[in-house]
Amino acid sequence: MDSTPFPETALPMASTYLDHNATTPVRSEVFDAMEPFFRDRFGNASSIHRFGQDARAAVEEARAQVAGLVNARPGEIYFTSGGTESDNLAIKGTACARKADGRHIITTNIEHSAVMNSCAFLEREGFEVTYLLVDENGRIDPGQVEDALTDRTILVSIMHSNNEIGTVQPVGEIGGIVRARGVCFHTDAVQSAGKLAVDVEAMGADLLSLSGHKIYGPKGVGAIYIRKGVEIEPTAHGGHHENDVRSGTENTVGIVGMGMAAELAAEERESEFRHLSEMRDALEARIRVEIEGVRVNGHPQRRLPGTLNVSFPGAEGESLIMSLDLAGIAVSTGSACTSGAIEPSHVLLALGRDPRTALGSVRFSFGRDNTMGDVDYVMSRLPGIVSRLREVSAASAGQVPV
Amino acid sequence: MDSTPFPETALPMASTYLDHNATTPVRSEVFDAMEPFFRDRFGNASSIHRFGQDARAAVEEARAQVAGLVNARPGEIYFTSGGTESDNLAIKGTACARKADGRHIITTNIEHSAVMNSCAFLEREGFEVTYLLVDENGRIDPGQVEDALTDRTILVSIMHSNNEIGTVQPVGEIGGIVRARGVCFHTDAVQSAGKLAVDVEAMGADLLSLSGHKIYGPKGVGAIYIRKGVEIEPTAHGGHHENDVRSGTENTVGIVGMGMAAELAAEERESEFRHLSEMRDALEARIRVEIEGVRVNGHPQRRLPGTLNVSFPGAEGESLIMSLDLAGIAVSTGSACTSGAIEPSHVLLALGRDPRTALGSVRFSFGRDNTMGDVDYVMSRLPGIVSRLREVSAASAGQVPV
Amino acid sequence: MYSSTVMDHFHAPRNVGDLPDADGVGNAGNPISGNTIALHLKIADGTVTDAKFRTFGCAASIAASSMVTEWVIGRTADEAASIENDTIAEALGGLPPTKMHCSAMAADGVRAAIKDYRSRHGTVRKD
Amino acid sequence: MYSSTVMDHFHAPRNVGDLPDADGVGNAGNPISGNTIALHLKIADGTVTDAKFRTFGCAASIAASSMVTEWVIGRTADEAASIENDTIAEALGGLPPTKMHCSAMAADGVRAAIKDYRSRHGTVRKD
Ligand SMILES: Cc1ncc(COP(=O)(O)O)c(C=O)c1O
Ligand SMILES: Cc1ncc(COP(=O)(O)O)c(C=O)c1O
Repeated sequence: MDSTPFPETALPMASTYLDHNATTPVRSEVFDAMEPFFRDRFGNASSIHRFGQDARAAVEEARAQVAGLVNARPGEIYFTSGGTESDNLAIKGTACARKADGRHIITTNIEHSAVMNSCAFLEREGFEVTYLLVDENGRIDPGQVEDALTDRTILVSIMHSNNEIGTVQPVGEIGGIVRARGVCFHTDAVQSAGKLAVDVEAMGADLLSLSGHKIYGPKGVGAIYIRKGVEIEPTAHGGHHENDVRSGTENTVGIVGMGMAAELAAEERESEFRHLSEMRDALEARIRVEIEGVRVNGHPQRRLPGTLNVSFPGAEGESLIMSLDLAGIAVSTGSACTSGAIEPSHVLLALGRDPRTALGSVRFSFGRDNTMGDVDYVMSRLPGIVSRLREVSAASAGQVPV
Repeated sequence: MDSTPFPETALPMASTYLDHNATTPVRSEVFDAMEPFFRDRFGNASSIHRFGQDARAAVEEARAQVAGLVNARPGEIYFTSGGTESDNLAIKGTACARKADGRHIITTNIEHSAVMNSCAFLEREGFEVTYLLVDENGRIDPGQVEDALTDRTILVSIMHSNNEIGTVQPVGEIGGIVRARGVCFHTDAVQSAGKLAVDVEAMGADLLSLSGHKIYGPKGVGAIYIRKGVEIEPTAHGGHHENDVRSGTENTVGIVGMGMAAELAAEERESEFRHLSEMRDALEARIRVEIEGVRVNGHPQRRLPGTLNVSFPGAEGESLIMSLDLAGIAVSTGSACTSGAIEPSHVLLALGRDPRTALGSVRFSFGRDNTMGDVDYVMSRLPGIVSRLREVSAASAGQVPV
Repeated sequence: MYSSTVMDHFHAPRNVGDLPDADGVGNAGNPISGNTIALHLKIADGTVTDAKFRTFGCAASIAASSMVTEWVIGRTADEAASIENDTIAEALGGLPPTKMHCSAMAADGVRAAIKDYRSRHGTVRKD
Repeated sequence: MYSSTVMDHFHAPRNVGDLPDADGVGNAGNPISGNTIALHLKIADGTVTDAKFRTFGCAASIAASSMVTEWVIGRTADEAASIENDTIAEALGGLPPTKMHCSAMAADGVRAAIKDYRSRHGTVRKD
């Protein structure tokens, strides 16, 4: 028996990529926009000579493009290294800047780990965090927020749409309640951009996080909207870049790519919504009919268009993903798992799923290059895979080993 | 009179770029290595399907390449968004993790703003920072470090080589003293990589910062070396990426580019050292002969090979840079200035220059594509520009207006 | 991530099923929130003659379960009872560090099945 | 960063120099650690007839100094004394916010030179 690593690094010939909530490829318009900035227009945007001024102009153009995506002014957009940094900056930056006003933060029990672990860090540093509990569809009721606010609350952070189950929160109502109390409102719109309308005014957001690689832009770049007048302490101190909110030599290539991706995302949002919904709905309908005992996770209507999270009790998630991968279908269990250890998703547990059902769940997330043919291909393989794994675990026969 | 923005964003036909300490273009081998990862090999390195595993393999290869540059083990290299983040993580991460052991930090008065402002932030948070004073060549004596260490010292951060004047510190000796006391030693080697030997063992470094865009890699990616066993609190919390030291979806493109850049930097370091030294020495010699009253800043020998910082009393730095820029020569005043406000460089003031002399200083920094022809071209324009500006300020006639 | 041996056993697991007339049954794993194995052994004259498993779990757990059935058939009950945690991982061409618990679960299943066999046949040893 | 007017005045500044027989000399700026201007004016019958400057400073300072000499020639001392800080910035086609202090310095130079002229000619006003 040999131990050659498997799978090989070469990708299979035909692949059906249904993991767009994890990351998206850079679309060609974006790549074309970025390309000149690697070698010809490579200046440091902070330099005064024309290489620098040229880069500066490109960065400012991208800022306007991103501002356009979320209905902000360009001066309220700051570039970061990604959604994770934007979330950290929003939460820890507010906590640090406003700790004299109080040390209480409100969030939910289904946030992305970037928000969750920023809050957990602050708890270790002496802050108090209230984790609002979502209902069985993953929704927060604005009244819950109202009830949780105290005189010491300095920040409410509630994501716009969830990366695992796609549930969309009523952030407009929540933002109104929070800002009326003079409390800062942050929302993570990383998954919403390009799929749903994201409007900082309609949302009443003071802070909003975005990421490049979820909207067919590059990885390693993100943005944060900071409403004019809202103060946060930077998490990266240095040469006063990005109006002293985020230091570090500007990643011109990434920023230009994010700008172009944002512009296209805004332009194509509505047609994209229809395209993604159609494929997702078709897959959902067929899975419900062709596979027994499934359970769809997330809100039936208020949900991201391309996201479908399904539990297949009796089949384990990683096994499902590996089996689908061998069939050339790329999906995930929800959040990309970095530790390798198997743990039930905190989001699915929050919906009330039991741990074993949570473990047997798969997220399908569609993207712009997918077609109805991909739905057909998935349905040509998925039922067989589920029943084979149920056979291995015997759960289909009601004989779940204990 | 119109107010069309000037200079136009188009770059002039012929340009002599002598600002490599600010940033470098991405070299073609690096671009070629990165290109597949935008669209074909675009997976999220944390995904278990083969798109993810393919990206993971590429990230791990890059980690080994960067480890090779600094004589570390791959497991001791963590990718960040750049030199600024690496410096922030080293300093604030150590401060946060070790604050129970003491709240005293030692650094110098010529550090990069990323280190300086991270320390200033910690001072606001109740830490005590000792800023060691460099001598007139910008050097720290290891004895100064020894004298400044106390029982409460948790971190010493001293840069390997200075970005403005090029002076190289005796970090090997310093590291020995610091680590013998059980204190953590960080060095910023952002400017050294590819020009000087950078060896974490020889330096006795526990933490070391690197940046991609200074070594012909992309902007927006950097790395930090963390010696095995040294604990730091992450500054970016989230999905436990990078072994839980730095969360955020891995910037595969940037990481692959940084890896390739690091490998080439290591390979070519010695020939590059000779090439850069030769051009710098030639420019320095000609400036001393052909322009009156100049002063060269930095250590005459212990200095980065391609860096030349010169004061031209009576001529102001931004005017010099703008004039040189109009002649197609790109240089800077030292650190890229982001605020636009004119302030004398803290590094030149630290050497004992008076503020007006500091204001009249220019940094020439050579790179791999420069030739002796560039030295000749600079010397065909620089003397005339200096004397014209001295004429405008009348300083050449001893009539500096007061 | 996984060796080709793991992928082979995951994709085409050997000895899936139950033995209605098993001489020893071993359950292991975490039935509430993790992977589980049910291992059935036939044992004749102190030697394992057949083995079947049912496993709920990740690819590594299924592969380890499959591998452990191949490993155990033909061994004496004593040999089987003294299985080491990493025996299975090695037979699989190695496992990622975060997946070592999967081979441990398979080994636990073997030990539990032998214990069950001995208790049924009155040959429990002090251990 | 700069308008083409700024670049023009920076690259080819008008009226660089001194007027040994100036009627008013104005110094402004920060001689220790910043930009400085020395503005020399010739004034006949209450009207500025000539102006020269020497400036140590950035491109915007030099351009503002050059522009202010053009602006001031032909104006009465009263007009010159009431120069507004942003007059020069506007004439230059605008300046970046961080460079507004450069046009302010040039205006300060004008006011100082007029004050010097008036003090020499006994026409100082309360201001
Ligand atoms: C909802 C949400 N927030 C934040 C992030 C983090 O963004 P990034 O991957 O750019 O760090 C992600 C994606 O991973 C996400 O889905
Ligand atoms: C010495 C030094 N440290 C840190 C940095 C910051 O690195 P980055 O530009 O990647 O943020 C730089 C360059 O700007 C530098 O020269």
